[in-house]
Amino acid sequence: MSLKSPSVAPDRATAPATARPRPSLSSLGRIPHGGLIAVLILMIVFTALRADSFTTSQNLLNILRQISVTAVIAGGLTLLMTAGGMDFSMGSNAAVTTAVAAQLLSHGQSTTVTVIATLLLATLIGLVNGLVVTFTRVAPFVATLATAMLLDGVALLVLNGMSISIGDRMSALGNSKLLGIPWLLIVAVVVLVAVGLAMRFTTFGRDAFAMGGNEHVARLSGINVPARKLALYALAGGLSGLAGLMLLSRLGASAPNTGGLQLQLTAVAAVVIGGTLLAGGHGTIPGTVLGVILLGVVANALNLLQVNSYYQPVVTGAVLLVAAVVNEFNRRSGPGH
Amino acid sequence: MSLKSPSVAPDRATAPATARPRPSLSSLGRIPHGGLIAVLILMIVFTALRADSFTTSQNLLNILRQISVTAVIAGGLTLLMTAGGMDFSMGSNAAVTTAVAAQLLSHGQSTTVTVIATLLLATLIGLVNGLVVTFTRVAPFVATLATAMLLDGVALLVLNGMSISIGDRMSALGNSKLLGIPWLLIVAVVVLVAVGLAMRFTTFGRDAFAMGGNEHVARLSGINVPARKLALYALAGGLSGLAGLMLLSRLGASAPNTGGLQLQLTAVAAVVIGGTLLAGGHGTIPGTVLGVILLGVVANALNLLQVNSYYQPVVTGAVLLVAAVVNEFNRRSGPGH
Amino acid sequence: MTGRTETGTGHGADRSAPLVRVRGVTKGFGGVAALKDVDLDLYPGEIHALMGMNGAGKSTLVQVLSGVHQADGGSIGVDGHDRSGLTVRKARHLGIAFVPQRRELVMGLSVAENIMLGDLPRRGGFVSRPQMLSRAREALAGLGIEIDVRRTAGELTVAEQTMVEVAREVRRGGRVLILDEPTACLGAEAAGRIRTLVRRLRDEGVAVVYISHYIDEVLGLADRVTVLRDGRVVRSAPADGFDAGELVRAMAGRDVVSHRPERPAPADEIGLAIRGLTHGRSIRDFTAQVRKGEVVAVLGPAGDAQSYLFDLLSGRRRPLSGELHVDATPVPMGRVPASLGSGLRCVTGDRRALGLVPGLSVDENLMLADDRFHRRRLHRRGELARRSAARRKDYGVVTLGGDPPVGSLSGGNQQKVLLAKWLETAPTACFLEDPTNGVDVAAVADIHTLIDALAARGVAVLLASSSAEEAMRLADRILVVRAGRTVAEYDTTAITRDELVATALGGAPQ
Amino acid sequence: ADGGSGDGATSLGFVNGANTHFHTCLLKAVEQTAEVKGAKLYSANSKQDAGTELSNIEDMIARNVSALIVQTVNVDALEGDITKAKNAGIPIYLTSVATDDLSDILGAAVVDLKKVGAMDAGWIEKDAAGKQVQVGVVAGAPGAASDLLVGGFKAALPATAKVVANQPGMFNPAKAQDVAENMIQAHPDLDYAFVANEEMAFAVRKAFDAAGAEDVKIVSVNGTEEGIAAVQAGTLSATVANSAMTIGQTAVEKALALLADKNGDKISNVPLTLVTKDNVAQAPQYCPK
Ligand SMILES: Nc1ncnc2c1ncn2[C@@H]1O[C@H](COP(=O)(O)OP(=O)(O)OP(=O)(O)O)[C@@H](O)[C@H]1O
Ligand SMILES: Nc1ncnc2c1ncn2[C@@H]1O[C@H](COP(=O)(O)OP(=O)(O)OP(=O)(O)O)[C@@H](O)[C@H]1O
Ligand SMILES: [Mg+2]
Ligand SMILES: [Mg+2]
Repeated sequence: MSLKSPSVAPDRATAPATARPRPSLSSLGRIPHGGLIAVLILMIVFTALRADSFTTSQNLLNILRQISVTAVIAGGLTLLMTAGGMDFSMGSNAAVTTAVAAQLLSHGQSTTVTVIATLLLATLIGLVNGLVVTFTRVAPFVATLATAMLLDGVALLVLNGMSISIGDRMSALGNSKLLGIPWLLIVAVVVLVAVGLAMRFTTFGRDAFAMGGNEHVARLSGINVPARKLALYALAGGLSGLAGLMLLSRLGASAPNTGGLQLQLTAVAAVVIGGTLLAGGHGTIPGTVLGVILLGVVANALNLLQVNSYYQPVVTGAVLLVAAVVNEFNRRSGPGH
Repeated sequence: MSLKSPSVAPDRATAPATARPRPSLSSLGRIPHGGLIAVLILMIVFTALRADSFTTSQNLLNILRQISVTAVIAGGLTLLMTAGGMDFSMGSNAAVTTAVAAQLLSHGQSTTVTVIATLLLATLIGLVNGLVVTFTRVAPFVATLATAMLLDGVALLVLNGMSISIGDRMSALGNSKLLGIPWLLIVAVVVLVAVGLAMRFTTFGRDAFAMGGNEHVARLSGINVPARKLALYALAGGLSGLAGLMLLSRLGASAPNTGGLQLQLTAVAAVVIGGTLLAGGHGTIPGTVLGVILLGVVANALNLLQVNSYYQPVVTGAVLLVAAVVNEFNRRSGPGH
Repeated sequence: MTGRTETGTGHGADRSAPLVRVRGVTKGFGGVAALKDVDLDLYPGEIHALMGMNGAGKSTLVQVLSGVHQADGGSIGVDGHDRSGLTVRKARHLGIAFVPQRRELVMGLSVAENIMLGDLPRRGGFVSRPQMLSRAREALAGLGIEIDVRRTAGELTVAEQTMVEVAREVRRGGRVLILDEPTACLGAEAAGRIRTLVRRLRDEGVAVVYISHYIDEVLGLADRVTVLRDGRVVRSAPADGFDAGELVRAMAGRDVVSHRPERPAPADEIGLAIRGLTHGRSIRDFTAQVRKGEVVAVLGPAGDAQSYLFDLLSGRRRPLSGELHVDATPVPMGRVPASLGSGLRCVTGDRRALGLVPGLSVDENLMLADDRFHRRRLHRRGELARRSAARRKDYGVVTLGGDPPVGSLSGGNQQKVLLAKWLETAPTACFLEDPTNGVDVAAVADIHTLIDALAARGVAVLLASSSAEEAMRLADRILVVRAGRTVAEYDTTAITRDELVATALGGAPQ
Repeated sequence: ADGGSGDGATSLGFVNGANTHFHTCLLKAVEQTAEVKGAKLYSANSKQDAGTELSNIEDMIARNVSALIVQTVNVDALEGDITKAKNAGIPIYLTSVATDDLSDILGAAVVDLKKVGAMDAGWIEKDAAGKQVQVGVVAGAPGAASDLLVGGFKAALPATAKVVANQPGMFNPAKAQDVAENMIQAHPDLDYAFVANEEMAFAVRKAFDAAGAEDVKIVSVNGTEEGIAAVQAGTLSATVANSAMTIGQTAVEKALALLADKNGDKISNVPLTLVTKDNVAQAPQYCPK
């Protein structure tokens, strides 16, 4: 419980916020993620007033396209963390995928083959994480931190330290639109909606909550916990792969240090800001989406507002902190929806 | 009058987190961290056979000097994580310290003033983390991830993006020795021993275990949990500052991106490999020390063995993974629970 | 025992000055009230029992008294000073000690450290381990408990944990001692010791708040009884003003009768057979055969063999040796799926750790197992609520508000959810551990009826208990275990409760 | 693609690659020159992340600047950038590197990294004067920049000079210092060391001195004030000055010129100077005040 916010009455494990009345902001309290939404709206209004280019549909589409890669990873991570797992290697997995895909394409493989092959590879990598976590008792964070390093190296090896361009292969995915909506965004939305629905409306999703909430009970209730874990880690891997391909299609090339830890940390930040507990048992896709959007908007706003590049991390950090605090002040963790 | 029967506490079986079986008084005879030690010895033997320069006392001292900065941060983190806390901003805090110290020194402040001022600053930063974590319900990981970003920016601002040299001020600490032992190493050892003793033998330390194990109980037991948390985060901050000064004294200059996330992740990796639980309630300094040494030896070995730079992260990650797995198996095969 | 006569001493205390004075306290959770305008006076040298049905608000009230929760309205006075908005630490400084309903120990630390936590003995800034151990031993010895203080708290059985917690609070002393269902999961001897201790403290002038569901225990122990119903005080009077019947009526608002009904004679074929079950010191060569429609109770002192049956039968843990047959087909042991697949349903006595997912809603917990057995792919709230409604009703699950997280339910209601979760999954055979742990009188009766019905449906029921009544009330046959071995077997018709207690448990009731 | 800012003045978007000393000076130079030239400047920083770089460029396009100046985090990450800029009809000017196909870009202020490495190698050749010597390399982070630099260096070394160690310093002084300590340990009789930038070079110097290898001669790259001072003081033996200031100025001036007249020549090579004790005076200014 220490990784969650400490609750005043732990015997009511999932009702921490109910333990102390919070008169201030109680109006927001009813709305889930009220705090996050408030901060987000503030950010948007402020930026819109200062930089007119912000509200142009072009810019808004940019923001959405820019966050879609993170969104896909964050989506998978939300489900995994809700089930009490953790994959710190998703960014690096994505990096490996970009590298391998770039190599395959530049060696004249067809896009279809490449996509299928790399997605399989990424899923396999996720599965390996799953095997380690499930069949040894190594803490997920530890295991995947190690695999993250390992995969970063693998990506370098695959690229042999060079950058590999794929010309305009896959650029359809990366740059063109459907009915004015970027393909990348469509993919991200599909993934998030799918994961969101799965978490809310399928037994698979509910099993994740049960496992994250109390793994013993899950097992005793007839849930095949090991199988579920493997599936979840494999899924996380697969989504990392997808994110990798999206990244590649955007950049048109794979270079060392693409994706990797940077991407991972952004995704993790988005997920936890969105209210998913590191300790498992609670998580929501809407929260994650808000987290991802917030980060995207901040980054964009900082550019449009011409904030000195040294101040940018300062502001980003500050906004994250404020968002987290405001959010906690009126969080009502229900039975995980 | 009814007589009721108890149920087997799941902690005796395989409950997660605090209930995870751990080397303790109940499992004497078995070497704690056996797996870690085994891997470490293997690494050492292997390297010694392949690179004769490895075993020279000079090289061993190098390794120890190189790890001492990480060691100080890892030491503070071990105590904090044992108490159920987390500070992901220690590396960035160190970066800020190096930057500020470099500025002060280059603006002709005396070393004494600089050291005191920066240590106070670092402690203050830690304290702020503590305040956020204690008085809002933001999860420590989230809060300190945000402050980490923030501080990285602050470091850039302080340096104004340039690297600032301090000539040979402080180089006594950074490069000279006492009876053949580098000062940096001495500082690190003192810190680790102090923290280790505190954790084992002082109320402060035992209270940390209690808070990490079950914060509610700690509170019920009349432990002043908020005060303790503030103290722990402040301490973590202070030690980050110390680490920062050590880093500065070694480099003789502060450049952008010194310390920061890289340093943080290395420290975290060392701590968790050493068997400290992210969930709190368990942690040992010996474990952390082993973790730090393992990472140091691997890095050194990779250089001496002239490993291709692309393979270096692969090897590091693999070694970490193996160490973690072997360590858990060794624990598992322990007698009883 | 002679609880009645002892109650006299309580009245020796000065009636004019209550130590703690609670006035018009209200407490709500998410808008719904758990306590409504509650008054309470605690006098030094008095044992004040709180009684009420599950969810009546007992725990909430004492949690407010001990600063775990802050009241929404009303006042709390301690020796005349207003202390509204107590925090845990303030309460402790005022000498209010609290043993919660839920076990609260640092599972990773040693028993000694748990007992001494908050004031570890120091010498020269360092914790003095010898002193810590000796003082902890004293504290336990004071209650006549033998537990190695160097053991890790996590290794203890729930009973042992309770004793440790009581010892901890007693050692810390204080003028008010609050015990929330301390005997709910204790064996006869342990429970007896607790009561003796409580009397001693009372006689030393401590004000004791004692929560329990056991009528006879309360009547035998308390000087004053306050009855809560739906968060209101319905009656508060000296204990001698009550008799069992009234007390039950006050709590339930109706009469509760629970007598052993006529069940159809058990069928001949064996529903559940256990042979030569052995696991370390815990349980040795245990053998039992339960016919379909038969209820067999395994009765033993707290923490004896019967407490290990759940882990072994559910497949959580592989026994060193022994075999299990359900409906005449052998079941591989040490594998949960195998155990479930055989149609055996094991209901733990440790609902918090092994029974429920606190974060999930009541309905989801109710249907958790069933939906998995039926391989349901989809999860719809409305439809789930419809399916679980019947179970809520049959098992009398009371919640504040629609479908809250099960973790927010009162102890007894959680227990009902747990039973409903398992008993409604069409079992061939059932293993029940402590089915009425922490459940109120009315619910106990209901649950007993449900178990009768279960047997009547032709299910083989194995019951692990250390409650002689429960065994006598439910079982056809009773196996008595001791030190991991089966020492006797009785036919319920062939023995009286007192004989059973005398021969089996040694520890005579009060 | 003109008149981004309302007053019709030319507006430039500068996307910087990171926050190192070099990048900071580059930014300053670009800002100052833009001011002198009366062009409105928007700047952003990609923090060494290709994805961020692309986002930054999109943001600049959204702002409809007259031209983009890009200090890329990575040569081939440019692929996407250029496509984007092209589709938006916004000309893009590159610093430090150039693409093979010049048709899509407005122009580039190029630093020939191979040549930079080669110049350092040349100095070693001259200094070693035919003796058999051992050379250690502390490279940057794996990637094009470091590889070109080190590649050029190795290629130009004489047969008598043998590269006995080549390890990555990750452009991070702390890491470089560790690497150097270990390197001198494994190769006590090292004669020369090539370090991929001066920040690392100072750290390497410290490591060598601490190991009593004061006589190992270090050659490096940049020509920062500190670097030149170090050459003068002899702690560094030689460094190749590729002035960030010059790059920045060239970039802005050329970009504006090319906007005015598309068929000026696109590539301008940034002058490189090998700075040694003898010619510190000729060292160009590295960073604007
Ligand atoms: N008397 C006791 N007091 C406390 N704990 C006990 C006692 N008896 C058994 N246990 C616990 O029950 C478990 C059973 O012991 P043992 O390890 O021999 O079974 P096991 O078959 O090895 O378990 P597993 O199958 O999980 O490895 C142990 O974890 C031990 O901690
Ligand atoms: N933290 C909480 N959040 C939501 N509801 C709560 C919380 N704590 C208690 N409740 C509700 O308040 C009511 C009173 O609970 P309480 O635990 O006081 O009952 P109780 O008298 O102790 O019952 P039992 O005898 O079963 O322990 C119950 O309906 C319970 O569901
Ligand atoms: Mg075992
Ligand atoms: Mg209760």
